[in-house]
Amino acid sequence: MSKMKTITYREALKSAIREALQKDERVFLMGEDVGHYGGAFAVSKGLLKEFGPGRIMDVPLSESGFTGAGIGAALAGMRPIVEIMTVNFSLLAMDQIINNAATLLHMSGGQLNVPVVIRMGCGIGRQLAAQHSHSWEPFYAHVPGINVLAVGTHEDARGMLLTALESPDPVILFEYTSMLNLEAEIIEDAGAVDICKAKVRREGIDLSLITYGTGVYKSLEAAEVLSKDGMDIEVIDLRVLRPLDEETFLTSIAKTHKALVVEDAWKSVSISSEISARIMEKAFFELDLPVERLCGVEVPIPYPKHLEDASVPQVQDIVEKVRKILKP
Amino acid sequence: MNEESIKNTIFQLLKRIAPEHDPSTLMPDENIREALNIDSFDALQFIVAISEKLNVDIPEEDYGKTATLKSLMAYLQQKMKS
Amino acid sequence: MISFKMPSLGADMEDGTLVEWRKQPGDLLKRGDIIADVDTQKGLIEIEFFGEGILEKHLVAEGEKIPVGTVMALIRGESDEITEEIPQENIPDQEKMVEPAKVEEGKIKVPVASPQKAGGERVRISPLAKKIAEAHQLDISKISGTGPDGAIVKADIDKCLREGQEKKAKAKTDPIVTEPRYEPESKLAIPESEAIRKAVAAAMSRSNQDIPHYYLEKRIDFSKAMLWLKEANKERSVQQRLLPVALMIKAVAKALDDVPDLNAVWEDGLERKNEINIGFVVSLRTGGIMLPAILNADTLSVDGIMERLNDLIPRARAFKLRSSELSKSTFTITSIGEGGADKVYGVIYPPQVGIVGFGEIRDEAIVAEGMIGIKPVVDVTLAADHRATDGLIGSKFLASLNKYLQNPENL
Amino acid sequence: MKKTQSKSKFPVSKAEGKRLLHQMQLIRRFEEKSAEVYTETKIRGFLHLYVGEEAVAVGVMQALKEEDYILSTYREHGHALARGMDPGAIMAEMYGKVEGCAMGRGGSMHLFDKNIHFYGGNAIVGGHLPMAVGMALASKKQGKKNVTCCFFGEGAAAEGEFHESMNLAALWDAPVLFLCENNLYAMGTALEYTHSEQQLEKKGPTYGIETATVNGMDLLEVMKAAQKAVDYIRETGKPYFLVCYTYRFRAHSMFDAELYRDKAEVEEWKKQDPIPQFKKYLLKEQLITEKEIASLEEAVEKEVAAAVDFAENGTWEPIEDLCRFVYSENQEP
Repeated sequence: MSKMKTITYREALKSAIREALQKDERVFLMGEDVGHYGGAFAVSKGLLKEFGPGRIMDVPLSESGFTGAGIGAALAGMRPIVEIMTVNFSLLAMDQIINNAATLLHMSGGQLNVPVVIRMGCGIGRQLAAQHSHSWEPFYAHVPGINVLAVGTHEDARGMLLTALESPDPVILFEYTSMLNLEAEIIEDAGAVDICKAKVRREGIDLSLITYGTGVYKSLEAAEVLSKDGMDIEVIDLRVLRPLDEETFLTSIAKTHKALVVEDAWKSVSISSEISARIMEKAFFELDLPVERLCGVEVPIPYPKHLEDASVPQVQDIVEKVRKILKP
Repeated sequence: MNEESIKNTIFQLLKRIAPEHDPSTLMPDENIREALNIDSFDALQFIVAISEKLNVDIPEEDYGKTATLKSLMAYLQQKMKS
Repeated sequence: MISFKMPSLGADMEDGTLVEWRKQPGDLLKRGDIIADVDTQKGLIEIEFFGEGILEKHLVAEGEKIPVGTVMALIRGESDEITEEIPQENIPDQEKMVEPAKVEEGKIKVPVASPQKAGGERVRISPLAKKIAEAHQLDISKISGTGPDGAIVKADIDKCLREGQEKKAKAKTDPIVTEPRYEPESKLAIPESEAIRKAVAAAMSRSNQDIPHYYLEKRIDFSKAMLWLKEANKERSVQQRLLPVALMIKAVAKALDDVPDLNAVWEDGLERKNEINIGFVVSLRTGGIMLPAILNADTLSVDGIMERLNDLIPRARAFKLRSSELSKSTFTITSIGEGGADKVYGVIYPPQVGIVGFGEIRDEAIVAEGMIGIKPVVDVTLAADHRATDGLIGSKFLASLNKYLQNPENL
Repeated sequence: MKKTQSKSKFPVSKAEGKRLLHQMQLIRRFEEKSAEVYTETKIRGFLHLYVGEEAVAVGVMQALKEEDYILSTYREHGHALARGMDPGAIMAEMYGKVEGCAMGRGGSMHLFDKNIHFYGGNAIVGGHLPMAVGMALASKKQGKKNVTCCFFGEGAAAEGEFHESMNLAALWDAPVLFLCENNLYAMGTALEYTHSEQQLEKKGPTYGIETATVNGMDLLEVMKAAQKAVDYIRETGKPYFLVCYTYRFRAHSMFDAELYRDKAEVEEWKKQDPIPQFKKYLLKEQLITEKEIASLEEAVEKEVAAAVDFAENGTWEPIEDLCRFVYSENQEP
């Protein structure tokens, strides 16, 4: 077995960026405050000094402008990593991502591919109130032509970016700011990971807990609690929200016959809606209970801690929900 | 992995093979295959599942050590330590 | 025009109920397409089509129960002209065609009794539970549910099946005599295990009545075979390890190649078969047996046979066999396995002409080369149809089988 | 910026004169033919015609080199033809046939040809400006000397992306030619209703960008101004903003009753039609004869007819291929 090391999520992200910059001259990082400030969340701290302003580019507050510039640079042979400080501001760049990055290959009849990687800090849990607590994974996962990844583990924080940069097509990485200081063990020589399959993070036979992003560690923790009660929960980290890997969760449901989907995003028209629909379409006769969901409460995320916590599924909520499903 | 979780794993796997029996009623020295009415094909499937789940290699000559719950537990614990 | 008939999937199948047409008039049919789902005593079976053509017309409505051989549909082959004529062959007079339109929608696809409680309210049941109930032909209106709002879930079905089996175990003195008479009206309420029990009973009774069996027995030294298996399994990962039965099947297949009169069927005369397809008795946890075939077993390696077993046995137990896998065997093996009887005298599965039984492999004192030693042995019995062969042929077969089991490395 | 004084003696050889006239005439006739077949329902969707603005496309292209990048708007047939895209491939694209320059996937608004560095055909007003800056930025990072020329209308100058792009290009010294075709109407709304400052050229200097205006109805003027702009960019590596005053003679798109402008206004502008103007110039300078003009026009007719034939004989992509080009098929980036 390989040697393990303890690393924070932030360090994992940073070492991936550094490795990418070292490996390929075409790669550069552009984003608000990525250089002199060291990254809004200190992910790129020190990289300006190491790689210089040509490769660590501070940009003005013009999300559409610099995201479009990243797309243009990718068209012209570079491998830009565009950092949009938080997913909330990506709304200002949606025209570029959806009308340009996602469509050019198709509109040009296959002539123009756009190998751009767009990283977005996202997630809830730091009392940032309604405008800074969005979960836009479902928005982007709706759009054909882009690849949407949810970085739910340290392993993926270390590895997804490297594979994303190999993709000929646009990739959006959702990184979770609430996990930045979280420590976990990964193998010492961890590196690139696949970006097309979901992963079974914990095997079990009683229920399939399907989730992504911040839901992964929460669900694993809940599964541990539940195992003490004799409930054997399988936890699936979707990882890739588009194109969705159905096979992994359908296989799991064929085994457990029960599913709970957990996510922070608002419930209506969400990733869980999609998962639920696919299960209905493709595994209906494997179901022994209706598919259940635990999602964000449909309210702009409030500022006070207790209300914020109540807005999205917590470990205890997952535990209780599973108990209710399995031992009514 | 502690004793309790090994036991849980064994029970889960037995339940998959013989869903109509409750493996937790097994006596420690009872012959598992006889008690749960497991034929040689299912017995092999059980060994395959155990070795995959716990990541231990169970050579054929050790099959005898897997006959009862007690001997199987002892065997697996010793295997996993080494 | 090809007349597509209700196929016979075994000597014990007399009729079947068409549950669902999977192909509609105008559909192009290719070899291997599933044309219909038919409910039989053995449960729901997918009926394959083996030719090519275009489905012209359905002649049987969903929900109808028809005898084997009834023309179910007309299929236009490539050379056929379009025609409206219906061939009259094989259409039983008393079974007048029912126009599909007369069958109420809704009911067509549900082979179990109408899932309504007495008050007319719909039975709440999970899709999975419903699927299992259908496979076991359970009447779900009689099952009480423990799921949300009283819905029936898998656990309830499992419990029902378990209780059905226990009841059977208690009543087990002479299964064939004590079985209740087969009544079509109540058929749908019979659990799968009982339906299979009945099917087995019918086939075995017929066998006993029609086939004059003769029996031969030989004790075979299994030490070389066991030694070979032990060595072979050392090199194999746990997923690829071999069971003795794989070796037995291979040896039987080769012996049948030497003695082809036993690889045959008796239908007003002996008809040798060109393929050696070994039917293998799989006993079900819920009672009863299934007989999936290992096709062309003589051409497979021992590993290949083990691979087929690993595929077939779980599917047989889950009732997920295809009709061709159930109907193609040309000879049968039954193996009692560990902890069982010393000898097993089989009953021939008609129209086959032989069955070989392997008892438990056990250590016995035997004389070899003038010395008494303890060795693993297995008692092998052959039951054969005396109309088809005589004892001499049977003896040749056992001798040949012994020869192969003494040289396992050549199998 | 001062408007250029009277007509210059820009040196145009006989051959060059014919080539330029041919290009403008081809655009004119191609667009008219497109309108015709549109009414026969051969072309569907939006169809925005360039009639009247030919001098801008043809004039600017003369200053660009093969390695330069071009991004355009949804009114881009003229740019594509002037850049040398095959008329048959453009017509086939509008027919939706596989032989089209984007396999028929784009249609009139999305002409693409990577081989001649023609990057669309972009139909979100202002959306391609940031991309143009990014492409220029890439050239700079790669040490290339090419220019990225980005065509857009005056409507785009009201978009935030225009301002973001001007700022970024100036900030990064990106070699972009911002080429504004000011035809006075953003669809059907006149400049005076959409811009607080209608002299768009005033917007360049606030970003520190070198800026000029030119009479877009005069081919030679446009050529001169464009050459100056491109020379500046190649020399300094910095962006340049060129505003061409021009006018479209036909409706915004096919389904447009033109309620927003007087017929008289259109007639007035037609007096400045760049094609007759240029013909007159060539004749006056004895660079061409009437007979040569007639045979040139005949050649253009044949070319346009051939383009239609090519499109008519094109093939439809099979429906099974519907989901192609959503993700790259060749996984080599």
